[in-house]
Amino acid sequence: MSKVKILTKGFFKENPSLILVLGMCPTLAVTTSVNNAIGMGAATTFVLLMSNIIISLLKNVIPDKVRIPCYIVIIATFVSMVDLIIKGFLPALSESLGVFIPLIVVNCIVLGRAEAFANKNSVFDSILDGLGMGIGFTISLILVAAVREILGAGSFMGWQFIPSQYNILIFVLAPGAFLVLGFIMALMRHIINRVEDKRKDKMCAAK
Amino acid sequence: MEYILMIIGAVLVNNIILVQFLGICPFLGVSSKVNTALGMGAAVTFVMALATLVTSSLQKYVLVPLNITFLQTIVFILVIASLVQMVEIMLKKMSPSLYRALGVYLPLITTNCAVLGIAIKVTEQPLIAAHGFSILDSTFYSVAIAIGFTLAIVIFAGLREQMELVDIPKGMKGVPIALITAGILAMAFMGFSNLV
Amino acid sequence: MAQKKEPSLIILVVVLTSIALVAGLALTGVYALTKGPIELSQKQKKEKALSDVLPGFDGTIVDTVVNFEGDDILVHKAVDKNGKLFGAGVETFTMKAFSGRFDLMVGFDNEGVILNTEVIKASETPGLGDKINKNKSDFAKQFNNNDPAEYKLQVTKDGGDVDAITAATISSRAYCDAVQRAYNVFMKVKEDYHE
Amino acid sequence: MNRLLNVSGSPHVHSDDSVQKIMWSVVIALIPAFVVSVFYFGLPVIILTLVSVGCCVLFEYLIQRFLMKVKPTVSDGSAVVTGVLLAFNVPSNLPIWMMVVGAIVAIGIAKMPFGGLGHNPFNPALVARVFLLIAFPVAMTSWPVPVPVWGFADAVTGPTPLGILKEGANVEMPTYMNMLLGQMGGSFGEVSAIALIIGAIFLMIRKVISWHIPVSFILTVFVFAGIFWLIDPNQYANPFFHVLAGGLVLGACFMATDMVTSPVTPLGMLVFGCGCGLFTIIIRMFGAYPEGVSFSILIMNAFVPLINRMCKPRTFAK
Repeated sequence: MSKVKILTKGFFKENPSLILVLGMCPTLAVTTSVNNAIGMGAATTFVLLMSNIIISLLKNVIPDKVRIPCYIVIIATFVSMVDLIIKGFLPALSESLGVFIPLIVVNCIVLGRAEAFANKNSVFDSILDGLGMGIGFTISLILVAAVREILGAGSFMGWQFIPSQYNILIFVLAPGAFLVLGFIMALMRHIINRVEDKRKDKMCAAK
Repeated sequence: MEYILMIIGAVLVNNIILVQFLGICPFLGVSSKVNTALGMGAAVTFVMALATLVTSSLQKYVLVPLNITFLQTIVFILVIASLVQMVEIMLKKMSPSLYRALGVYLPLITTNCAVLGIAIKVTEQPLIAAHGFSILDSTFYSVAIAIGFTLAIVIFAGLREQMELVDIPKGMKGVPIALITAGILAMAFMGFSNLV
Repeated sequence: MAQKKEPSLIILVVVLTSIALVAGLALTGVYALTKGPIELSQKQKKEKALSDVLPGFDGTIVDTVVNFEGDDILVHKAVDKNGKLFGAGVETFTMKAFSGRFDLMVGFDNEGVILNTEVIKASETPGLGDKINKNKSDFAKQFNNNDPAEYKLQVTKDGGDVDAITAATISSRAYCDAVQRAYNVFMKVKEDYHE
Repeated sequence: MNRLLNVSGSPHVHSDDSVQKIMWSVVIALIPAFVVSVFYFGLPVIILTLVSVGCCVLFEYLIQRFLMKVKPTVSDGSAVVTGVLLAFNVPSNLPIWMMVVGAIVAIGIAKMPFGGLGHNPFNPALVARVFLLIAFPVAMTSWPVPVPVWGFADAVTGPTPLGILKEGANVEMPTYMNMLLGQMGGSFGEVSAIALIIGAIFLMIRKVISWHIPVSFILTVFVFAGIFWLIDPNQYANPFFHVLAGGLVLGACFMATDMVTSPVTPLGMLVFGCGCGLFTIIIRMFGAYPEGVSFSILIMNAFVPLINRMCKPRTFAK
């Protein structure tokens, strides 16, 4: 696999939340505004990147039998660091993300990349993989958040451009999260199906 | 009375899945059959009660007195992971029949953010204002929350079993339609808002 | 459990322990670095809320915890240079909010007149209940400069003097409940205060 | 006919003709209530109903034609019924664009993603109604005061009887006679209990609906409201009031009985009706929303697969 592909596969084709259906809880919970989505995405990307680096560095040291507890400790350490840093320097963000920052620990994306990629690959590849997956996750968070914030609060990144009597409140509430994510996922699948159909057609035509 | 209100609040008003967005992965993953959903619910209830009991005790008697609450996340997740392991081993020895029923779901619970999420949440503010932070309240609350989890996942499994039988449009099949169903369910549950 | 091919138990334990140790050390380091800013930001927030609800006060703040109906309520007594009670900022709460609970800071002058109110922590419904925040609507401002002895802390629908937020009666009622609690606590503190 | 409706699982009836017949019967049954609303609320009722029906039919056609790429089945009349029921569940002064949003939700979220008629687990009109209620709480709860046709309906807004109960407004309660005839605030299709009951009886005679759900639903509400009323008549309203107020009759007779989203066996229907009644009372008495009928039917819709599972006839040989 080329280096570029390792980086970019998480953006769309193996997008962790929209295609692989991982990390659903934050995707639903913190996407009430684009700012929250960016904050959550950045925090997760940082944890993903750091844990990927450390785990790929230690892949020959950690015995197979205790690898999962080791990964959990490593991931939890970085999560706690992010938590502390956000609490100290971005208190407003910490308040709006709440419990979902410590919950990055159990985000299947992070442990999943450790298991599936970082413990088999070189440090450099793991960096690319972690970055790519993190960015892909952030993109999907922003996508969901943008739809919800525009429809529900009439604003984008806090900038209000639709008067409040035209806001469809439900989109910033719990049911709206499920509905928006459901339709975005359906749309993604639709696009992928279309692309693959076209590729098949081309291949048939070439033959 | 306070405890009755707490149960209603945890099961219906602040349903962990439909309102708090915790434990979505098992909700989407293990909800295709009613029987498996029931098994998962039972396993989660068991582990959650145990985990909250241990973590809130640790919080009260270790983390807070030693002033090391910044280690909360790391301690809690380790406790939960090892608890799940222990429960699995003990069940295997002591009650093979229960193990057969719950065994497959146990490893999945470690990464169920509902368990860690609730363990952290109960330490944040007193559940019953006049009691302060109480281990008993926390454990009780976690059981109620787990019942809410079971309720949501079983209802959902029923709906999905029925949907198996019909033709869902291609792009909607699987997770998207599950999310839309969950959205409608969440709307219905909003009728319970401010019940307590 | 231990099988033949597995590395010995000692290695497992050593690796796990050392990783945990390093992790703990690293975390303690970060904690030491962020401890200052975290405390500072929390303190600033409290201080800002306190100075907002006690406009124009410069004197000493004396904190007391008052047990009111089973709940501990923090009262920041504002004492001026002559040792006279200027007023107080009361950290009150309500359990009747739409999302269960929210926390407020309410400032009173020494007569018990509400000077100002400030939301400390709330998670009311966006677009509806969150209008209790001053930057979202003028709802909270109507409390200012009213004496709860004459000003009935209930929404108009219940026969009180407070105009509720449209379609968010519950949040409005909860706000009244929290302010009322603060007032009761303040009156208790005022009675006990000896100069 | 009756047997066909009671025992078959979805898809219920295979011939288009029967679906059509059922749907048009429902539309006919709703005419008395419609006439009463026009009498009290005037022109807006006609406009909103037309918009709602038109949009539902249009969206169903567009989705089937261009997204699902199947032969449109709008002629079965189910979209018309959804449209009428949705319109009946909103205040008559609702802005038109919100009505359009409601139609999109009913067809685009609650019905077509599940595969269309017969496959949707939730009643589309109710999903849309609850969606609108959560999305536009202000617009959906400011009710015009009913004024007979020669007055100006949308000039004044006033609370519904349930709203008066919940919010404690200083307004006089309507008399039972007014509530029966329809002179009370409310969504425009729900105001007249008499007109709705006439429609329901017509449907029962035509064997489109059976008595189980409406009777068990209304009876449960009556009984529980009665128990609370006996405990403390000052705090809780009279059971007759609870039966006549709000959307109970409309919900029990026309929405809960939707055969796609209700249980198949008579026993299941009784359980379903009792559940609806119980949740209605709980939400009305203790919840944040004054009216619980639509929420409770949606919740029980979700329980239908489980009810069907419990109440299915036992197979003997195993």
